Amino acid sequence: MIVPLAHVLILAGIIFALGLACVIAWRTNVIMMLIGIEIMLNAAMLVAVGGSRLWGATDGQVFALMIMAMTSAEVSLALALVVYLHRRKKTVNADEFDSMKG
Amino acid sequence: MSAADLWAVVPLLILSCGSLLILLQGAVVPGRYGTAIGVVATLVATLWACQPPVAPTAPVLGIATTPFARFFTAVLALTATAVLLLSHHYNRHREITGEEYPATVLFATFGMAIVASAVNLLTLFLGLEALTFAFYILVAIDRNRPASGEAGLKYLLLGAISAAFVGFGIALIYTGTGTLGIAQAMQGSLTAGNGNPIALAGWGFLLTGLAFKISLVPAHLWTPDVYEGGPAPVIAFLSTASKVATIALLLLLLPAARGALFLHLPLWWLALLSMTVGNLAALLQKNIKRMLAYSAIGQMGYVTLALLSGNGGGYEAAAFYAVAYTGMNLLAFGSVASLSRGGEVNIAEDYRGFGFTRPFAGGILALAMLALAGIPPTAGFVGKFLIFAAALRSGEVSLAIVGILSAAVSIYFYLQVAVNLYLQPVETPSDHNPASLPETATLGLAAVIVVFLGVFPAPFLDLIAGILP
Amino acid sequence: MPAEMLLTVLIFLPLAGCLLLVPVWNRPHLSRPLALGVAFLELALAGWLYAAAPPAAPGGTPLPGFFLWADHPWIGRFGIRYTLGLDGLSLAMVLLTAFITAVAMVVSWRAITERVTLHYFLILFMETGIMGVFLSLDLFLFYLFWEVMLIPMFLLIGIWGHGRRIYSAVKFFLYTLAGSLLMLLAIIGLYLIHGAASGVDTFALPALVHTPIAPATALWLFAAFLLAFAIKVPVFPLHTWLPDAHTDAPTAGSVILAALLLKTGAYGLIRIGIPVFPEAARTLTPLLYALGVIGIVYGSWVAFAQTDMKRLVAYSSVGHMGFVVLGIAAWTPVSVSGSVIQMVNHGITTGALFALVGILDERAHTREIAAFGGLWGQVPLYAFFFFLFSLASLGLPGLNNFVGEFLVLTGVFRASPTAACLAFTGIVVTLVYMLRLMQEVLFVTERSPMPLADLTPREGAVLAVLALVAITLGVYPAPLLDLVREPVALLTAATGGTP
Amino acid sequence: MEQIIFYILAAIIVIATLFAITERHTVHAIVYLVTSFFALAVIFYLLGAPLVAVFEVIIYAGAIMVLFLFVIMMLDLGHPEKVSSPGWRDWWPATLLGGVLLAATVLLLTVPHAGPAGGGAIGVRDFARALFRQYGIAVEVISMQLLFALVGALYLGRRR
Amino acid sequence: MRLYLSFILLLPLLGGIVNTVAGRLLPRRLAEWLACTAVAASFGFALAAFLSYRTPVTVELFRWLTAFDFQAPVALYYDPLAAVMCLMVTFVSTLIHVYSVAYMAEEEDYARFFALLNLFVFAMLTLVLAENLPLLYLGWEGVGFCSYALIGFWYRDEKNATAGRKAFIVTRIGDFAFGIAVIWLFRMCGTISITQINGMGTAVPAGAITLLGLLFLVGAMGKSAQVPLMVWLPDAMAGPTPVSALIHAATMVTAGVYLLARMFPLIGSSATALAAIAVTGGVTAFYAATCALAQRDLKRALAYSTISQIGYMVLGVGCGAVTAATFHLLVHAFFKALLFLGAGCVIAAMHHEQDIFRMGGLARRLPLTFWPFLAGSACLAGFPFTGGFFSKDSILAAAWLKGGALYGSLYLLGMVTALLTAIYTFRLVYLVFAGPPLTVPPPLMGTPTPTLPHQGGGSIEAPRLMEAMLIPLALLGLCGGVLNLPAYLGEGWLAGFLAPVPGDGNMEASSGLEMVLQGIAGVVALIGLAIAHVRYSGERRARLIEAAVGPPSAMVAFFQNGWYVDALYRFLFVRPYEALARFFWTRVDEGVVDDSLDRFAALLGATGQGLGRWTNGRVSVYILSLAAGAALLLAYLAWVVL
Repeated sequence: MIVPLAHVLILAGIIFALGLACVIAWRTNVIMMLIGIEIMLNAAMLVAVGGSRLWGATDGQVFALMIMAMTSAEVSLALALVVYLHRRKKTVNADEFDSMKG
Repeated sequence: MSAADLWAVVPLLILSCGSLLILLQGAVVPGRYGTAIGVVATLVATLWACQPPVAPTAPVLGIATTPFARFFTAVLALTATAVLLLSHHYNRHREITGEEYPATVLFATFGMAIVASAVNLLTLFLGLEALTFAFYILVAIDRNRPASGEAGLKYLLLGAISAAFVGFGIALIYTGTGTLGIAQAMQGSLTAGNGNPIALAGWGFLLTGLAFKISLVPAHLWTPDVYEGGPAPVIAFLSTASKVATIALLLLLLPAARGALFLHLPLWWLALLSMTVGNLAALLQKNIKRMLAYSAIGQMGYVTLALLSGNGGGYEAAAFYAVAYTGMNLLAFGSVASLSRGGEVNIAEDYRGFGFTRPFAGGILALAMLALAGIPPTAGFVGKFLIFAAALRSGEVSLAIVGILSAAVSIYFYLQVAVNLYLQPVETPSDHNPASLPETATLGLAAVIVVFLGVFPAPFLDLIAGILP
Repeated sequence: MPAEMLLTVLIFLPLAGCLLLVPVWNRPHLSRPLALGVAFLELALAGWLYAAAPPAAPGGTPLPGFFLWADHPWIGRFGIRYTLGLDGLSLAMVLLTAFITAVAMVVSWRAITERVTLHYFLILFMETGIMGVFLSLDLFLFYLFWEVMLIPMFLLIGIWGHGRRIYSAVKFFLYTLAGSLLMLLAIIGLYLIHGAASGVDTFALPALVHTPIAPATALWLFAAFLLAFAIKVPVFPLHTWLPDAHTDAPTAGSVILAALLLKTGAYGLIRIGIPVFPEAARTLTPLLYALGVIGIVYGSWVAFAQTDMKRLVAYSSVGHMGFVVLGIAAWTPVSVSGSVIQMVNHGITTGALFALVGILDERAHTREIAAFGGLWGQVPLYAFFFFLFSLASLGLPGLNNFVGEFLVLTGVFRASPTAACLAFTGIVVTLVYMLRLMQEVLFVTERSPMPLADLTPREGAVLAVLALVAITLGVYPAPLLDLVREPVALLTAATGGTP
Repeated sequence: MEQIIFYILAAIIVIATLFAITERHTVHAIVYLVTSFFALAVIFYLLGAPLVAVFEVIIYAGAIMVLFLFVIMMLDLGHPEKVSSPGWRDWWPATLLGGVLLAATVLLLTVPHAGPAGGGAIGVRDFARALFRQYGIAVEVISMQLLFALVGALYLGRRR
Repeated sequence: MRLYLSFILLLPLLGGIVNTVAGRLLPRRLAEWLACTAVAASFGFALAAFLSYRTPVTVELFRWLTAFDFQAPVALYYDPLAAVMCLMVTFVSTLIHVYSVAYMAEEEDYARFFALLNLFVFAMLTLVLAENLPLLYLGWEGVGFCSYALIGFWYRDEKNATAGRKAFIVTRIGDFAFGIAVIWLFRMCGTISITQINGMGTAVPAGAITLLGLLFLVGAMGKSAQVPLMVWLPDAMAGPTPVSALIHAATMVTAGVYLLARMFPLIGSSATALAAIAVTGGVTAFYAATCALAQRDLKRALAYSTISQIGYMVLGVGCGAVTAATFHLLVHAFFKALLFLGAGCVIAAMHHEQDIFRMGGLARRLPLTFWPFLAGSACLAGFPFTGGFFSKDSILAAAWLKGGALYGSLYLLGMVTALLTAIYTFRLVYLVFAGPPLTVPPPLMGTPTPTLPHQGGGSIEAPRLMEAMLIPLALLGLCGGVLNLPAYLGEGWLAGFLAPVPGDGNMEASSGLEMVLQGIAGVVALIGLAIAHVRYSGERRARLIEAAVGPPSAMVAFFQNGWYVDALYRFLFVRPYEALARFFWTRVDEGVVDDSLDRFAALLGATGQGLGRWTNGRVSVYILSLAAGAALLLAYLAWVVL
């Protein structure tokens, strides 16, 4: 290990927390929320790679790769949905989609 | 990869190939045979899963055809069949044509089957995300109702966040234990003495993500909106199969970590909050789909209670309840779909007199309500019985009492539906457009199953006891 | 047919009758007699069982005191069995059930004009549930039937009821179910404790009776059972569903509710509650006494203030069932016999009174006491029966209710003179409201605005049968007392009740 | 040497991400994010995962971020004044929750416990073998998922 | 004997049932004939049983209440006490049945009347013949019920129905005590057979006997209209006069005395209980006599007189003189039935006028009624050598013999009462029969009665059949003394016959003392007559009648209204009961018990809605909630690990 695993994990934790904060704070912009999610997923990838390195096993890297692939699928669909909804409501403010409640 | 391995993954192949086939035929003759192919594929997958494997199975490429996997594959595929049958007429009335719908349903089923068959966390994760992903599309698929898209967005946003949580959690567990194999990872993460803090943190994230999937409080808030917005057959699918798959996932993970004390309190609180909040919030709901959503939250609270009481037979109870719940919710949303064919009928008052003007669908809905309320002789009763028996056996007395009290409260809103169906004056004229044959057959069969499981649960219970790891 | 099949037939014959009704769903003129035929068949079967029952149960059987039983595995993994048993106590209740069901059907012959077949369907369905409760010896099975019988009653009240029928139906359902859910927990708890103690997982009542339970636990479990049963009986202060449900139910519903459903609670207490938890029951006996006495006095007192006849009769039920509770609480052979007799008698008398009020309601479309008067001159036959059953209700010796009440008081006095003396005031307060009802409805001047028709031959016949039963039970209750003698002796002896 | 690079990169990542999430201008945020991802890719490389590092650059920093940019342009969201950005009232719960989560996580992750000292780097060959031997189904699932991303996007994008 | 006893009971029962079920369909004559024959035949069997009586017998007919050791069969016990009661009841009943045929000649609902009358006889006989207490209770309640139904026979008038109701309720308050005594006895003795209980008098603790005696006393108070449960009897006069004669004078109201006599072997050993009984009797006798003095209604006056006379009987029991009490019971049955029937003749003749101040001069117009009535009055007043004289005197003698301050004062009270009795009896005779026929009707206070029926040539005559029934009663009343002549005049037959009744006080007074006591009593009666003569004859009578138009004086009103006890009870018990009933219903039952549920349900609903508001439609909140959950979860895990 180049650095103690804990440092890698702390870095991942910080990234994850930043991503989460982004998601929470940017309720007015779906795109920024998606970006926050991407940040969180990156943290997950970092952990997986760190683990892979720690144990000298490939599984973590495969996992990271799969997360990446999955994310790209998710993002494309999410953005399609954003476009689809924007067409209807002319907004990307997540909180404005509140026709259902209670 | 031997022939035997291939043989074992055939159900998965059928589902995925069926899905592709639908897409392909859609390109040639749009919107003709999608449902048919889907039904055939899911049925064949079910049947295939039912037959015993030719050879003792070893993990293949990240999955294993254990009895557990075959059982859940069969249940999930059969649910998909039912959903396809139920949605055929509904979709036609909603102009949800095209081959996307059946193909996505098959894809979701594929994901679920993967979850049930997974032997390592990566497959598990991907299967889970695949099925959730399919539901992003399915929930938003009704383009005539803005609510559908909105529900899709809400589901997607929270789903993606939960995916991040799950991913982060699994990664941590992996880092903590050094393996993605479920059994080893679970043993490494939870049972080793004071535990592995990294893996434990991973469990924290994982549990949050899973709480979203089976809508436990406080990650439940999407449920009512998505249930309200999504097309009824899709919600029938979402509320049953996706939950069953997630429960199957938990059943894969938790028993391997028997004796995990760290998760006890979190699960305890999740169960408590879900049971109370879900059932209370459903009390005065006017919209039947929202009511069912809150009810689902409550029901998942019971399942959590069962999972929590694994030592006392809770896993069996959870598995049984998952299946029973599938039957009941299929009945509920299936009849809602059938009743709202001519337009969304969601507000409770709209159901006035349906018990008489639409006797079949109304009766099915009433049966579903009774079953959900846990009134014998239905599967819901046996399920609740098993859960509470397990809870008491493992000493969760206070939670069991809270659960039973919240169940008592829940009866009110289930009953309210029956009240609207049968006790309120009939306002709508008799409908001479009875439920279609596929609907009738599906709902009838599901009703028979729900009652049968309530009266003769013994063989089924034996089966479940046999498949659990 | 093997003898044990008889019990299964007894339970499921009405259900089979339900299925028979389906083909004639839209033809009430066919479904009505068909349903009644099934009810009569059931009654005949019950009667035959009574006639064929040996004077004493065969000795050396696995179930002492029972002359018929059936036992099959059902859910093996949990030791749940399909166990039915018929002893004198069950038989008394079975006879009452079969009889009252037939009566309820006849009474509502013309009153129901809409969804006729459904009405009879539900009554038959309910009969299955009630029979099941009275015959089950496996607690799981018992609970199953216990809840099954709620749904038809809910629908009966809700569909054909009057006034705030939906409120009442929902209240009835929720109230009773809420109580029984806690009982479900207690049943499971009992099962687990028994399983842990003996290594045998079973819900069989005869086995569970001998479960050793820690006193504190037993108290909690018993409290849960008690709650469920007390709500059904009902015991003050858990009774408020009853006036609403009775008042708003259609005639057949009121009759069955009062005559049969209330009995299941008391039956459960006798069959399960006290035998399984004798110690806990002994601890709570003072409470039961108090509640029984309060039920008697308070129920009757409140009945006095009522303006709606059905409500009045409903509150009278609270009073009468107070005697049953008291008798069970004392748990002496005499008092328990008295309670059982009182259960049967209350079924007959209050059932008849509800039928009578229903008949009046059918004609005048009101049940306000103030709307009537001088019926004696107007509709003599009706008035006669009303008079007779009111007398029975107020406990006139020579009529049926007296027998049960007197035996209860005698038995209770042995165990607790204070409770018996306080309960004895019940005979005065009962008299007060019944006399008021009789006077305002039957006597004085005619107040009802519309001309009322006297009883039709059909109504007259069914009331005459009820009257005959009431008088017979009042004058010669010995057969009934003999019937319950052995089971009561066994039950009370098993728990060391004072002789 | 590697250690120092790691910490520098870590600092870059945190700062860039911080800028990204607080940036009012979405396009700028994407740019910050790309920076962050590049740094992350280097860390991946340092941690012995060159393939992941490469994909991070290609897929994440490349494809996905471009997709974002594309959509931002398409919906004409490149004007910060049009979209309201989070204020103090939005940030404090975010900070609070993120902080608590982070604190708890860090506490858990820094508890000393027995673990391997660290394995060696993994070659691409090992990686490929694991991918197709152990996780063959995963590849299938991902491929299906990508296909359905396409299907879904097409379906939603189709104009009536 | 079994046959006789069965038929004694069965015949009236059958008559009652037939008239109940089919009376309406039968021809009137047949129904009447049936009722009378049933009772007459019952009398025949009673006579036969009496003649063939040798020794007390118990006859068990069939099982009734049998639960474990609690055995209450339908069993009859025939002993001298039962024998004389049977004879008296059936005899008087027969006469009154026949009388009723005439009295109720215009009543349309004859079937109900005769059915109830027959049932009453059945119930009374059951009471008399019962071998065990529950069966006695059956008869006891049965007569109560029949009394209720017959008082309210003319149910269209609310007053009648209310009176019946009141009678039933008040007597049942007594039954309450009686019932407790029964079950208590069962607890202590393990049996409820009267003979067995009476046989084990010593086995029962003394304190319990006292309490039991008091309980039986309360039971008797209710049935026999003793203070303080006497309020129902005056109102019970609302019923048809034959009913008043039979039930509220001759038979039912004496059931309390009968009960005490029956249970005397048990309770006689408690001096406290006896004293309480004696005081109750003495006070009641005095109280009712004062009330009778002021009554204007003929039947009410007689009703108070009945209460007073039963007071004597109870006093007799309290003095341990069961024979004397029984003796007075029998004689009183005859003469009081006679007086009521006579009053019935008067009322019938006056076309249902009952106010004595609006009568007069009937001696000449109704001679056949007058003379038997006079005979009855003589008995009531205790004129020497009438039946009433001997019977009442034997009770007073018993009181005197008992001695002591308590019994001495009770003797004095009895004497005063005897004086009052003579006064009010002849007040009635003078006002009703003496003087000139009224010509100008004084308007009754408050109630306008425009015409008097017996004016304007209205016929004043009673049916012959009714008057015929008076004669045997008059003879029996006058000569009733021979049943139990005092020792100095010969052997007392009744005392001899009843001797087997165990526990009877066997205090034999010397002949001399007895003659003195009887002489005093005779003188007192004559003084009473003199006072009555002075006050109510000739000129004074006319003046009194004129004065009666105005409001009565406070004193008179006090007595007229029975010392306002009714009002007191209404204030103390009835009003609070009604008010509390409403309170319990609206405030407690609906207000607290039910409302708390509804409120709880509403609270749950509101909570649910509040929780529903959590789902406010905004994704941000959903995410926040999820993240908060995650933060909590992780914080918990961190806390656990550290």
